[in-house]
Amino acid sequence: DAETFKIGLSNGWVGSEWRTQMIEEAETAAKAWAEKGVDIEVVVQSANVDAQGQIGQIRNFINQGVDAIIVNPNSPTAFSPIFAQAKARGILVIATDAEVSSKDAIYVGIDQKGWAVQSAKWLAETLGGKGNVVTINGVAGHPANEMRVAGYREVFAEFPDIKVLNEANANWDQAQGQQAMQNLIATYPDIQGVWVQDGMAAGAWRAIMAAGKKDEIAATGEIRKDFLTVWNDEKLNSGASINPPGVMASALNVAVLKLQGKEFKDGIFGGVYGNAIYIPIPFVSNENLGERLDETEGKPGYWSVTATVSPKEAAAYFQ
Amino acid sequence: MANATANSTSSQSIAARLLDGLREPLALAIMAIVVMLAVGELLSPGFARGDQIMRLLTVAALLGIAAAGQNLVILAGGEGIDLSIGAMISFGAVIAGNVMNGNDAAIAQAIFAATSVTFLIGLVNGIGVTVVRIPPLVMTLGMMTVIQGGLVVFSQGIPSGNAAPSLMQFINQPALFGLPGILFAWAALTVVMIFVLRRTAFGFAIYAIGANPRAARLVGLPVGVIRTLVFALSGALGGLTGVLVIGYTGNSFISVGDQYMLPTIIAVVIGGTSLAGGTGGYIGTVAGAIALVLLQSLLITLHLESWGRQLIFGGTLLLLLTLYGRQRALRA
Amino acid sequence: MRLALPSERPTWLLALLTFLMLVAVNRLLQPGFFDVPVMQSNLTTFLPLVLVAIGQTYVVLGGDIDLSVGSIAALVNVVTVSTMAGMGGDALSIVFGVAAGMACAVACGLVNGLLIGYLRLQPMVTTFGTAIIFSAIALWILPQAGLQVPEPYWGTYIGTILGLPTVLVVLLLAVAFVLFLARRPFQGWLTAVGGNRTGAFQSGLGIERIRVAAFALSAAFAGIAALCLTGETATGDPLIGQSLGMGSISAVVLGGTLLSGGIGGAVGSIFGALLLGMIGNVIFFAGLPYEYQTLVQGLIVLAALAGGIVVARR
Amino acid sequence: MTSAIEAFDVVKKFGSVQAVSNGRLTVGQGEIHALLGANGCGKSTLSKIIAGTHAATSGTVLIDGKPAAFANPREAEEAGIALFYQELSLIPQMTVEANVFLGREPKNAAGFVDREKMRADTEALIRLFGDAAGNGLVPDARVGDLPPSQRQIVEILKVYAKAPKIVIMDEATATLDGRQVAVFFDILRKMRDGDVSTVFISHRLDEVFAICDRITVMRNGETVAEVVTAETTQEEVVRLMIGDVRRAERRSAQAQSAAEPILAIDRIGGGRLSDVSLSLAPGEILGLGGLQGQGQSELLRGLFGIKEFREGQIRLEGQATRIRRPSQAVAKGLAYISGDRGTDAALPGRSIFENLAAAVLVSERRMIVRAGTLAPRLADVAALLKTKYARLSDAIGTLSGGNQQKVFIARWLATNPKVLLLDDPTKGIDLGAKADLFALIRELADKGIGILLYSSEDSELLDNCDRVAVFNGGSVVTELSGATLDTFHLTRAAFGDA
Ligand SMILES: Nc1ncnc2c1ncn2[C@@H]1O[C@H](COP(=O)(O)OP(=O)(O)OP(=O)(O)O)[C@@H](O)[C@H]1O
Ligand SMILES: Nc1ncnc2c1ncn2[C@@H]1O[C@H](COP(=O)(O)OP(=O)(O)OP(=O)(O)O)[C@@H](O)[C@H]1O
Ligand SMILES: [Mg+2]
Ligand SMILES: [Mg+2]
Repeated sequence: DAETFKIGLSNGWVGSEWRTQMIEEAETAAKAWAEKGVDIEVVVQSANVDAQGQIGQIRNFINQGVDAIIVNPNSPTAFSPIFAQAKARGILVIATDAEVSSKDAIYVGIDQKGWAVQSAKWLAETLGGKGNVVTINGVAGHPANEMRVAGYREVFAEFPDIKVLNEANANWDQAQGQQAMQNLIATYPDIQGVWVQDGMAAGAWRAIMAAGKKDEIAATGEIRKDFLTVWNDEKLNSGASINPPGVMASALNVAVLKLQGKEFKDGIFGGVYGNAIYIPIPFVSNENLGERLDETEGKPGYWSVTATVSPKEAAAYFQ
Repeated sequence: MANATANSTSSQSIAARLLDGLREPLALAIMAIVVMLAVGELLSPGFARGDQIMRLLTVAALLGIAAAGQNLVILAGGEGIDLSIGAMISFGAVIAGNVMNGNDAAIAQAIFAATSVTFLIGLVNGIGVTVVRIPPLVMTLGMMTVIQGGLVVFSQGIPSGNAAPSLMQFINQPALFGLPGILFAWAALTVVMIFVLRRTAFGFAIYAIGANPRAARLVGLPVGVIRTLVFALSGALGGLTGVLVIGYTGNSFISVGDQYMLPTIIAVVIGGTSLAGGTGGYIGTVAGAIALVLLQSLLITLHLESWGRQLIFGGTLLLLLTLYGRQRALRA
Repeated sequence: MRLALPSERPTWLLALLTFLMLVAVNRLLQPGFFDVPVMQSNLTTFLPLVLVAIGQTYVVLGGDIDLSVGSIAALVNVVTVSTMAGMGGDALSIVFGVAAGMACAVACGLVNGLLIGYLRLQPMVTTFGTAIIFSAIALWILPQAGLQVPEPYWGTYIGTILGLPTVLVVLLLAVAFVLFLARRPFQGWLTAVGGNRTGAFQSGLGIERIRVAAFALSAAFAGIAALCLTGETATGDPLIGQSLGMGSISAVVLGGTLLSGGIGGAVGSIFGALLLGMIGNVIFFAGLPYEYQTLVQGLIVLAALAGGIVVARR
Repeated sequence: MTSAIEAFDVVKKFGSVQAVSNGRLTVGQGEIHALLGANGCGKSTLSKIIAGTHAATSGTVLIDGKPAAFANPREAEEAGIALFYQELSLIPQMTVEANVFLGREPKNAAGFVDREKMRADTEALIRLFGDAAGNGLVPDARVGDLPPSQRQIVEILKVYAKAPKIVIMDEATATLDGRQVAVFFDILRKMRDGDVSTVFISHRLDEVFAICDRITVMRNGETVAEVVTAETTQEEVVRLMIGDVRRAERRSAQAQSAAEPILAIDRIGGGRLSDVSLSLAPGEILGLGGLQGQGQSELLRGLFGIKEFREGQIRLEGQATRIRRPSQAVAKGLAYISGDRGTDAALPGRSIFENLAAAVLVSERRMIVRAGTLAPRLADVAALLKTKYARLSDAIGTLSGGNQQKVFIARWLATNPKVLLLDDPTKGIDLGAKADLFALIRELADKGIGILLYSSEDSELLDNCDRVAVFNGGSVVTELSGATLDTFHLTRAAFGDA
């Protein structure tokens, strides 16, 4: 007879389509397990909450008696006590998208620092190792943001001729990214490179194009269909690390295997807190843009190019 | 005709008036604008360049148009405030994006759809406040959550579309005298707002209701209707801003308007409109919106840690408040 | 002439009834609701908002509003955790950490109070401005989340004191304080200041001091809430507590306190905060699809407000 | 012996407005001293300076011979000074007892408010007024639920509860009826026997001559005279205050009775009212008499649609009419002037022009406000009442209480109403303006307007009305006109043995 697992998905921010896609893909991945004879009941909590509110979400999962909890956490450190309580009840806890410090949880997702390193490297190399660069970041103090900042700083430090003129914060808001870019262009007439995160890249590029500088500036991009289309049509000089919304689905696939009783391979964990399984970070470049755009055929404009660690690929993490 | 009297004013009273004038919110906001431009130009040459100022004005126009609705709600008093305006903008943007979907011919429909839906939502706000008598702060806060939730439901499976090219041109490209169309639209809105507030019975009623709703009712003004209408107008202006925002950003996303919620209130307040209602006006709000956008961009151009920028931002706000946002002294 | 005033029934009765109704619904949906660990865990979730809402009530009662409580909580959390970590994490460091956090909270409250009470700045925009400043300081002290809280501290918080769950002890102490203050002249003065500020001044009340005291109280409760958050999360996080500002105001209004001041009390706010927490629970256990969760949450809050106000007017 | 209060050379400026230019006041120990003057002459301002509510721009105040410049009302209170505020200092949400003891709550050993003691003490204070306090004035009633007269009594009790050595009563009798005034005077006398010094401000000269020892008269911010009551006459004092006064002539009811009533009320009931029927002819001034709070105001407010009647019928110019809200009343040509200007009329923070124009804009259904044409017209109406203001664009709050009231009256006169509902309209208005107002009202009546007048002052009714309907317990007990229209009949009817 069929195995049955109950998995709770916790999301603490509903302000972006990326998060919606993340949950949808996880739900789809859960359904796909039925073919393998595994029944997975997914329970979702998704709302705008702060870290404490999200702890409340996790408490509800614990009180309901789920088998595993997958969480896109609002804080890297605040969940340690609640994860300890979950583990004490025999619940498997997996964080995704942002690493957590808890030793009672594992992380399945991309290396945010590596994500930044990859695109910063692209930028530095595109600029031929020298030039004036500005960066536009997300929310100051947010863990993912801080890791990414550390990543690009490390890369640019290796190139003595790359000068970081300014680092702005635009709170992961596309319009604010556009405004920030406008101001930066006005203040620094001689910018060659822009390193900008996520959806803010679309805004930054809009400002670059409005200033008539799209041929002089190379800037990182993002992964929504809308932007890829512009990138393609306007022949932008861009490159984008992919943080796939499929991360939660990947985490779910790992979770099911673990719930089925498999054991992780030795030495598989790494990361900042030694509890992370990093999944591959695909890259969109001027070269493979066409293929990536083909993938988005028939999808809505806000759809992000994605990737998921399939159950078969996930099995490689286990003994 | 008025020259005779004006000329007879003594020089001393002109100085006194000048000093009085400087305490006016509008004068202060303008002074703040000039000071910030000077500081910006000093710190990073090019900050006060014409095209840069024009782009800042474009951003200020988005804020200013949204703040017009907020201004009406706050003027009408009764603790009037519209915290749902950010969500209205997001909703307006998503609706407009879906309706026009990159198609110039559908711009009018998009504006109509976005403003009429947000008008209706604003109407619900107004009815909640006047008929059910929920305090505006919590009514609109609740509505904000409802709209955000509604957007999550709504955006499901429906492609959120793109701005039409002409709309984007209207906002981002120079049209006349090197200024983009949106600035003319904002100027027109400013004229309409000032006319409505100063010269029409409706504007008069807004002030009267804000000053003393009971007295307003006793002279026969339909207090509830006007207050409801003011919320509905705020919704519609939010929706209109949403249409413009999608023209600015090119495509819509569900949190596109969130960042406008508190700035609209700040623009209104540093523009000299009292949160208690009944006093203030729109010119101040225009200056307030410009000052606020200017401050934000000045901070971006400063090479500072994020906390340093926040510190300066908060400190400047308090400074502006200290200059003229003070409440009446109890002891004269 | 009679002024239109709300009824004279205790303003919190409705919040209590709605809360009890939600408890009943939750019990139907979740059979284990009354188990001690479940109750304790729910209380742990609700407690910070309850505390902040209590403090917010005093500010609102005096005719003001405090949007900075969330940032104060974040700052206190960061200060407390940094002090504890900086002093090595022993028992003494815990005492100092708590003391430093509370001192910082009261200092924030005094800043708010001085700006608003003495300089007479507009409260809503002022506390919004100070909130930005407090956040900036928190970010300066601890640029990103981290640092460990000593085990004895958070262990005690999620555990028990004298056989009672610590969260329950904190709640009971808070309730005792609320009842204590309600019997002191101070609460009447606050009511007067919120009800008719000119009249209160002419009656010889020291308006400035009373308003400062209210802001200090509000900040102190935000500080205690931060200490609870610190126990719950066992870490420092400069972005924590952001939802407490608006949440506490909703709780205060749901609890029957007039936002314009002069009517209400902290008992209602306690029920208001518990009620808000329960809404999230009920939505979860009702098994609502996730896309609808935010929408339904907003609708229930509006319905509770509308229902409460309509019934109160009968 | 030193004086209780000695103030001289007092100057007070509000921005550019000179409220008091040369204030002087000397009050002896245990004296009841009247402070008189036209609206806006600076009585309240001088009082507030003495009581620490305002800071003088310059000048000297001595209390018991010692220099006193109080930083706030609390300091003044500690020096034994209590002020009855013309605009009241009560907190509407709070109970009578909490208001009376606000800031000086009795406490028990634990530091908690001693509610029992507070209640008992408040009850004892209320008993001072005996029956005159009226129903409903109990320690735990909320002040906002009380009618104006009872709120005024609470403010008096609040002053009294401070056991002050010096009291200033700023128009404390403005809404009290004759019986309440009598009790109040007993209290004042008792305080005088206890060597309390009193400053008594009132626009009712009868009261002043009944109780005050000496009189200080102010005019335009300046103290112009100090006289001993026993050595002067009312005419003399009036002349000191304002010069000459117009007298309104009363016409006995005659010709009007033939005409069709402009307003007919048939068996109105609901609230406090039961079975009230009245008819008002065009050109008639019909008074509503009786003790305070017998339903007179309720009738006027109901007619204006502020609160709907439960039963009965109203006919306007012969047409059966229902009025559910003020906007309908305005549309039908009614105007309502309330004496409670702070809550019912003022648009604070707005200009005098806006305050004047409010009713006209609504009644004339204007969409566009043309200040150019409207302002002169409104200024003319305001001038009819001798309203004192600098510029129409100044804020309403810069006017004295009385001048504000004139603005709110002018607001309605400008609408050319058919029926004028006057609800104690002269509260706080000085003698001269009052005479002007009644002369004007008579002129309006002569043009065919119907006027219903309620006043808390019997003499206003007797001097100005053609008929007076006397109310008791929500019903009309009798109508007085012609020969029966005198103090004797009115008092007798009011107390219910008509
Ligand atoms: N609902 C009530 N509850 C308690 N007391 C009441 C109530 N209604 C009226 N009274 C009392 O009855 C008295 C007369 O009230 P009524 O409404 O008849 O007078 P009014 O002339 O309309 O009053 P006002 O002085 O407000 O103009 C007042 O002393 C009031 O306290
Ligand atoms: N807060 C204020 N701001 C500006 N002007 C004021 C203020 N209070 C009073 N005034 C002005 O001061 C003058 C004196 O006013 P005050 O209230 O003392 O008069 P009053 O003698 O008490 O009159 P009334 O008999 O009408 O009560 C008036 O011209 C008034 O307009
Ligand atoms: Mg006066
Ligand atoms: Mg009455």
